[in-house]
Amino acid sequence: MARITMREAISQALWEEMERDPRVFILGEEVGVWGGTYAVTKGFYDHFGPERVRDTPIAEAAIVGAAIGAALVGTRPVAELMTINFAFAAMDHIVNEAAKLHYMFGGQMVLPLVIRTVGGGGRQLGATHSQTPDAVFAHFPGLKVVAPGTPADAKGLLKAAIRSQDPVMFIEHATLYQTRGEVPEGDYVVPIGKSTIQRTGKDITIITYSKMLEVSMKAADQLAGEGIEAEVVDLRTLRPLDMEPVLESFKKTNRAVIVEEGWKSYGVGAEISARIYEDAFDYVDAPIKRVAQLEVPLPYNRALEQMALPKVEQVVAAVKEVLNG
Amino acid sequence: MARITMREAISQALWEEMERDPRVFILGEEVGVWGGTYAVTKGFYDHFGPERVRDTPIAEAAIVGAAIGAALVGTRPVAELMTINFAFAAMDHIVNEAAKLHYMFGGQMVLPLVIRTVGGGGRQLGATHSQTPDAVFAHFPGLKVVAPGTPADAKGLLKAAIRSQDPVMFIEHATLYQTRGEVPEGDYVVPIGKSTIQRTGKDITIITYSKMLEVSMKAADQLAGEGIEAEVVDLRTLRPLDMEPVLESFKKTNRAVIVEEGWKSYGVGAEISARIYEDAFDYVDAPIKRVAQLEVPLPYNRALEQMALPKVEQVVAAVKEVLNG
Amino acid sequence: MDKNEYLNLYHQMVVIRRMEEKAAELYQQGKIGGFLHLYIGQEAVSTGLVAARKPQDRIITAYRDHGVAVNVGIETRAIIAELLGKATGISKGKGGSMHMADVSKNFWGGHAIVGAHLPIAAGLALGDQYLKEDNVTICMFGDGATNIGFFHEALNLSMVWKLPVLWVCENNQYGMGTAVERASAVSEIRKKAEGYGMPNDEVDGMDVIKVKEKTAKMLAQIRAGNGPMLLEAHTYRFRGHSMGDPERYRKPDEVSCWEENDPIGIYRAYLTGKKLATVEELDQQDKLAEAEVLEAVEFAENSPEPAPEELFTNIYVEE
Amino acid sequence: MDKNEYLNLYHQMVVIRRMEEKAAELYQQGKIGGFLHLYIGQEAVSTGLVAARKPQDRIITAYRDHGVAVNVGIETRAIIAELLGKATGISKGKGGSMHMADVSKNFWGGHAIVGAHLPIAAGLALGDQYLKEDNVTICMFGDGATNIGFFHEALNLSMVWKLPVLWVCENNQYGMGTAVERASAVSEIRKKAEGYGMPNDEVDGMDVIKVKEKTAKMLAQIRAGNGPMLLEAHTYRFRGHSMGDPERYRKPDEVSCWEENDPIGIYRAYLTGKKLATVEELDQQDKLAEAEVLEAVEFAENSPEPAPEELFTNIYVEE
Ligand SMILES: Cc1ncc(C[n+]2csc(CCOP(=O)(O)OP(=O)(O)O)c2C)c(N)n1
Ligand SMILES: Cc1ncc(C[n+]2csc(CCOP(=O)(O)OP(=O)(O)O)c2C)c(N)n1
Ligand SMILES: [Mg+2]
Ligand SMILES: [Mg+2]
Repeated sequence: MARITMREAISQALWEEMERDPRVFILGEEVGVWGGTYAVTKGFYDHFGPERVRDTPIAEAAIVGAAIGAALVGTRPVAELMTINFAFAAMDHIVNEAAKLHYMFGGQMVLPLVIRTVGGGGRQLGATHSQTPDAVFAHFPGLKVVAPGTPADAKGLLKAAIRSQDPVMFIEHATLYQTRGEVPEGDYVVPIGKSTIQRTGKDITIITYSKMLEVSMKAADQLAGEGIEAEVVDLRTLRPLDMEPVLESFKKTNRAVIVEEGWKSYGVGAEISARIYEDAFDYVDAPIKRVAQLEVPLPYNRALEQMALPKVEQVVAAVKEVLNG
Repeated sequence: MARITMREAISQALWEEMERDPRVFILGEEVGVWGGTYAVTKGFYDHFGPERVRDTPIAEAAIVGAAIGAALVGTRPVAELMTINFAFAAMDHIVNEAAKLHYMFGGQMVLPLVIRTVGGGGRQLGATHSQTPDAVFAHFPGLKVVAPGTPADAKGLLKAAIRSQDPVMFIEHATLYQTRGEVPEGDYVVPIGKSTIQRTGKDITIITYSKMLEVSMKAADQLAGEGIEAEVVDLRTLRPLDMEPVLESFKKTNRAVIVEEGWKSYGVGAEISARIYEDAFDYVDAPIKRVAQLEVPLPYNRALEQMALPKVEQVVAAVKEVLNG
Repeated sequence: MDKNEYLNLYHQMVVIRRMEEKAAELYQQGKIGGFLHLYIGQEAVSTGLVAARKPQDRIITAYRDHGVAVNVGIETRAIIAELLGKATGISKGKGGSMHMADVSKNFWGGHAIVGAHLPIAAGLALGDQYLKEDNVTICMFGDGATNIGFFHEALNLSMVWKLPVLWVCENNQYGMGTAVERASAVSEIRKKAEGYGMPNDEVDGMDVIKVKEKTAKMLAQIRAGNGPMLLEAHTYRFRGHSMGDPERYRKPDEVSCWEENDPIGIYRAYLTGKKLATVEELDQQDKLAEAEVLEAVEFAENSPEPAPEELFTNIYVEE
Repeated sequence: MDKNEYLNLYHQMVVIRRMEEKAAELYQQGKIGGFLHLYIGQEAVSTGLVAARKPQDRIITAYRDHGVAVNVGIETRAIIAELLGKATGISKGKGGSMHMADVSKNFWGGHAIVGAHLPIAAGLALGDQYLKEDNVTICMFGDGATNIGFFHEALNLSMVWKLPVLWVCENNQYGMGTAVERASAVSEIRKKAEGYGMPNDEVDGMDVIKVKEKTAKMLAQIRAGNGPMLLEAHTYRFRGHSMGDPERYRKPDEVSCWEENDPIGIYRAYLTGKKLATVEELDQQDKLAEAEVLEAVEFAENSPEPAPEELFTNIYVEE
C-alpha cells in the first residue's frame, strides 16, 4: 500500500475508473485544460482527451442536468461542481430531478451519476464560499450522499459511486486534499452506506465524518494521553445512513460526542443524536454532546473564522464534559 | 374577532400591510391577473395596480434576486415562490445571497424582504411538487424561517415578517388554506422567533408546527378522550428557534413526541430531539419519538402518498408508546 | 406517407382529444388527483413531431405530456391508468399526469419543474454524441419556460458542444395566466435562438402536416451533425392551464377565435380535400378512438391500486 | 472635464495598479487569505464607468472588485485593511477581497457567486423605478458569467419591466481558464443582448476615455426611460484568474501582446498627446499613488483585528 494524499487517491480512483470503463467521463468547470481547480484532474485532459474530460461553461444547472441526461442513456458521467456552495445553483437538478426520476417514473429511468464537489471552511473564503451544508443534501431520499474522511475511503468510495446505479453526491473537503494515508492499490472499492470504526476505544464514542474525522482523531490521541480511550466512528455516507457501528459502539461506551463541521442547527449531529436516543436509550449514561460550527455565515477574517469552526480542543472539552456529566 | 380561513388571514395581512406602507409590494408568478395560484392575492391587482402587484416571468432566481435588490434600496418586497419546490430554482439567492449579504458586508446592507411560499404534500402532486423541506432552509443562519399553523399566527407573523428588517422565508401549507380560526382584526402582529403553547396538558409534550399542528391537535383531542392530556407546542418559527416553551413544557411532562411533515432524517424533529436531550436531560422519563414523513419521494397514487405522510393515528400511537415506554 | 399513415396521425389526434375530454370528466369526478394539464388544441404539435422522428430519436417534454404519450404509442389504457394512479399505469401510478414516460419507446417524460428538463435533454443528446449514436433528441417546452435560466444554460451548452437536439417551443401564447409579451422580452420566441447563433424556424402548430414536414427537415440537418436547432410552433390551448384555472387572463372571444383553427378540423379538411380519406373513413376513426378511450377507462378503473410495498421500491436501484 | 478630472482618472488607475501589485505581495506573504482576483489590465473599465455615473447611480460587480472600490472613493486604506481582514476594513474584515462594498457611495459589492448579482442588480433598479428615483444601476460582470441562468433571467426581466440598468460585460477573454469561445455559443457577447431585443454596444475597454464617453451616453438614454442596455467592454487581465492560477490555458505571447495595450500607458499617451498633462505631472501622480498605497498598507497592518464579538454581529439586523 502506498501512502498518498487524498487528492492523489481521488485522482487515482477517477483515472482507474476511466481506464476500466469507457462510458465514464468527466464534465465540469476547469476540469480539463486547467487540470481541476483542486488539481484532482491534472493530466486527465491530455491523457483522455476533450471528449472524456469536458470543460463546461459556468452553468451549474446545465452541468448536473446534462449529466443526468447522459446517465439516462447509458453513459456514466462524473459531474464536478467546483464547490458545494455552487451546488445551490444546481439545486433543482440535484434534489428535484436526480433524486426523483427513478422513483417517479416507476423505476424506468436509471441514473448512474456522480456529482463530485468540494465543501468546507477554514480557508478565509468568506460566507458564500465556505459552507458545509452536507445535511441539506442528505435530507433527500433518492440521493446517496458520501463524504469520505481518509484517502483510502475516498478512493474506494469514489469507485463505488462511479459504479453505482444511483445518483451519488460525493463531497470532498477542501482542506483534506493534502492529508496522507495508506491507500490500497488497484481495484479497491468501499461500499456506500457503511459507517466504520476508525479508532477503537471503550470510554466514549465520537461520531464524525469528512474533515472532522481528522480533528476527532487528533482529539482522541490527545485524550489517550490523558487515559481516555475514545472510539471514533466515521459515518462516511450520510444517506443511506448506517447507524449500526454507531449504536454498537455506543452500547459499549454509553457516551457520545458528535463532531461535524457544518452548522449545528438542523445539521448532521442532530440526526445522529436523535437516533442514538431512539435506538439505544437504555444505554445512555450521560447527555450526548454535539460539536459543530457556530451559527454564523463564516467571516473572512481568519481569527473570527477559526472561532466559528470546530476544533480539537472543543472536541476534547466536550468529551470530558460528557464523561464528567 | 372574526373566524376566517388561513387564506383570508394571509390575504388580510398582505392587504393591510400594503395599505399601511407604500413601500410594500408583491412580485411573483401569477400573483396579479390570475389572483394568486392559491387565490391569496385575489383582488389585489385591481386594487393596488400592476406596479405593486407584479406578475413575473417564470424565473425564480430573478424573483428572489430582484426582491433582494429592491429591498436593499429601501422598498419592502414580498416575493412569492409559487411552491417551495420551486424555491430550489432560487436556492442560491435564498441561501447564498439573502442569508449572507447583511453579515458579509459588515452590516452595510439591510434586506427587509419576505419570501412567501407554499409547501406540503397530500394533494397527489407527485415527487417534485409535494415536498416539505423546511429544515433545509432553516439550516442557514441569516435567514429567518417562519411556518404558521393557525390563521391568527399566519396573519400576525406575516405582518411581523413584512416589518422585519431581515430576510424572512414564510412557508405556508397548501392544505391549510381552508382551515378556519379566530383572527384578531386590524394591526395584529405576532413576533417572529417565539414558540407557543397551543394546548395545555400535563402528560406529554407534542412539539410540532404548520400543518402538523392541526394533526397534533386532533391527536391531542383523541388522547384526551382516553384521559391523556397532551401539551402541544407550536414552533411557528424554525430559525431563530425558540426552545423555551418546549423545554418548559418538557420539564413538566418529561415526555415528548415531535411531529413534522417532512422527511425524518435530517429534519426538524432531529434538532428538537437533540436539543431537549441537551438541555433537559435530567427530565427525560422515556425516549422521545419522532413522527415524520417516510423516506420516499412522494408518489402520485393517493393511498401510497397517504401512507407516507404522518397522520393522527401515528401521533396517537407514538404518544402511547412514549407513555408506556 | 401511405394512406394508413395519414389515417394513423388522424387517429392519434382524435385519441388525444377524446382522452383529454375524458380525463377532464374523471378529474371532476375526483378520480384523478393532483394537477391535470390538458393538451386539447395542441394535438398537432406532438403528433407531427413524433411522426417525423425515427424510433431512435428521443423525445422529452414538460408536464403537458399526454399528447406525446399517445403519439409514441403508449397504450391509452396505460395512460389513463396512470392518471388514476393504478398499478397498471405507465409509471406504476407513482408519476401521475405530469410524469408519464416510456423509456422503451424513447419517451423520457413528462417533467413538472418548468424548464428543468432542458438541461436533461441536452444530456440525452450528449450521451448519444458520446456513444457515437446518430440519434436526435426532441425537447418540447412552453413559451413560459423560455424565461427561466435552465433554458439559457441548456441552449448555450447545446451550441457549444454541437449537441443533436431539436428544441421545440410550443408557443401557446400563455404561461399559466401570463401572456408571452408580459413575461418575455421578445415575443417571437424563435428570436431567442439568435442569442446563441442557433438556426431556427417556426411553424403553424395547428397543422400536423406542416409540423411533421418541418420537423423531418430539421431532424435530418441535425442528424447530419450540424448542431442543435430551435423550432417555434404557434399553437393554443383551448382549455385552462390546468383544471381549476379561473381564466381571468383571456377573453372567451380569443378562445373561440382560435378554436376555429382546430388542428383536428384542419387536418380533416386537408385529408378530405386532398382525397386522402373520405368523411366516412374519418368518422370511422372517430368511433374507433372513442371506443379505445372508453375501453381504456374501463380497464383503468378496474385495475388494481399499487401494492403498498410499492411505496418503498424504486427509491434506489441498489437498495 | 477639467484638467483635475483628467488627472484624477489617471490617479485612480495608478492607485489600482499599485494597490493590486501590493496585494499580490501581501498575498505571497500570507497576509491576505482566501481568493485574490487582481484587476490589473482592466483598470480603464471600472474607472471609465464610475467616472461617467452620477453619484446617485448605483454600481455592483463580481468578486474582481478592487477597481470599483477605488473608483467610487473608498479610501485605499479601508480596502487594504479589508484584504487583511482588519476591523478598519470597509466590510469590517468580514468580507475580504471578494466582498467590498460601500453603500454610502452607492457601491453594492463585490459578489462571489458568478452571475448571482445580476438579478440583484435588476432589483436595485426595480427599487429605484418603484420609488420613482431616476437612478441608473451599472452592473458589471465577466464574459464567463453570461452563460449562467442568472444572466438570462436578469436580462429578460430588465427588458420586460424596462428597468434602468446598464449591463456591462467585461470581456477579458477568459472565465478562469476557459476561453470565451469554448464556453459561449456566441463569442461576441453583445450579441446575446439581441436575444432580448436589448440595445447594445461595445467599447475598447483599455481606453478609459472611450469607456467614459460611451457609458455617459448610454446612462443618459437609460435615464431617459428607454430601458436597459448592454455594453461589452473588450479587455484583458494581465495576471492569472486569481493567485495560484497555473495559466496553462494561454501563452505568454498572448499576454505580452495585450500588455502593450496597457490601459495606463494608453491613457498617459492620450493625456500627453492632447497636452492635458505633462510627463512630470503624471510622474508626480505616480508618486502620490505609490505613497498612498504604502501609507494604506501601513495603516492596514497596524489596524486592529475585529473584536471577537464581531463574529456574532450582523447576522440579523434584529437579534
Ligand atoms: C420552476 C417552476 N416554476 C413554476 C412552476 C409552476 N408552473 C407550472 S406550469 C407553469 C406555466 C408554464 O408555461 P409554459 O412553459 O408556457 O407551458 P404551458 O403550460 O403553456 O404548456 C408554471 C408557472 C413550475 N412547475 N416550475
Ligand atoms: C456559480 C459559480 N460557479 C463557479 C464559480 C467559480 N468561479 C469563480 S470566478 C469564475 C470565472 C468567472 O469568469 P468571468 O465571469 O469571465 O469573470 P472574470 O474572472 O474573467 O473577471 C468561476 C468559474 C463561482 N464563483 N460561482
Ligand atoms: Mg405556454
Ligand atoms: Mg472573464
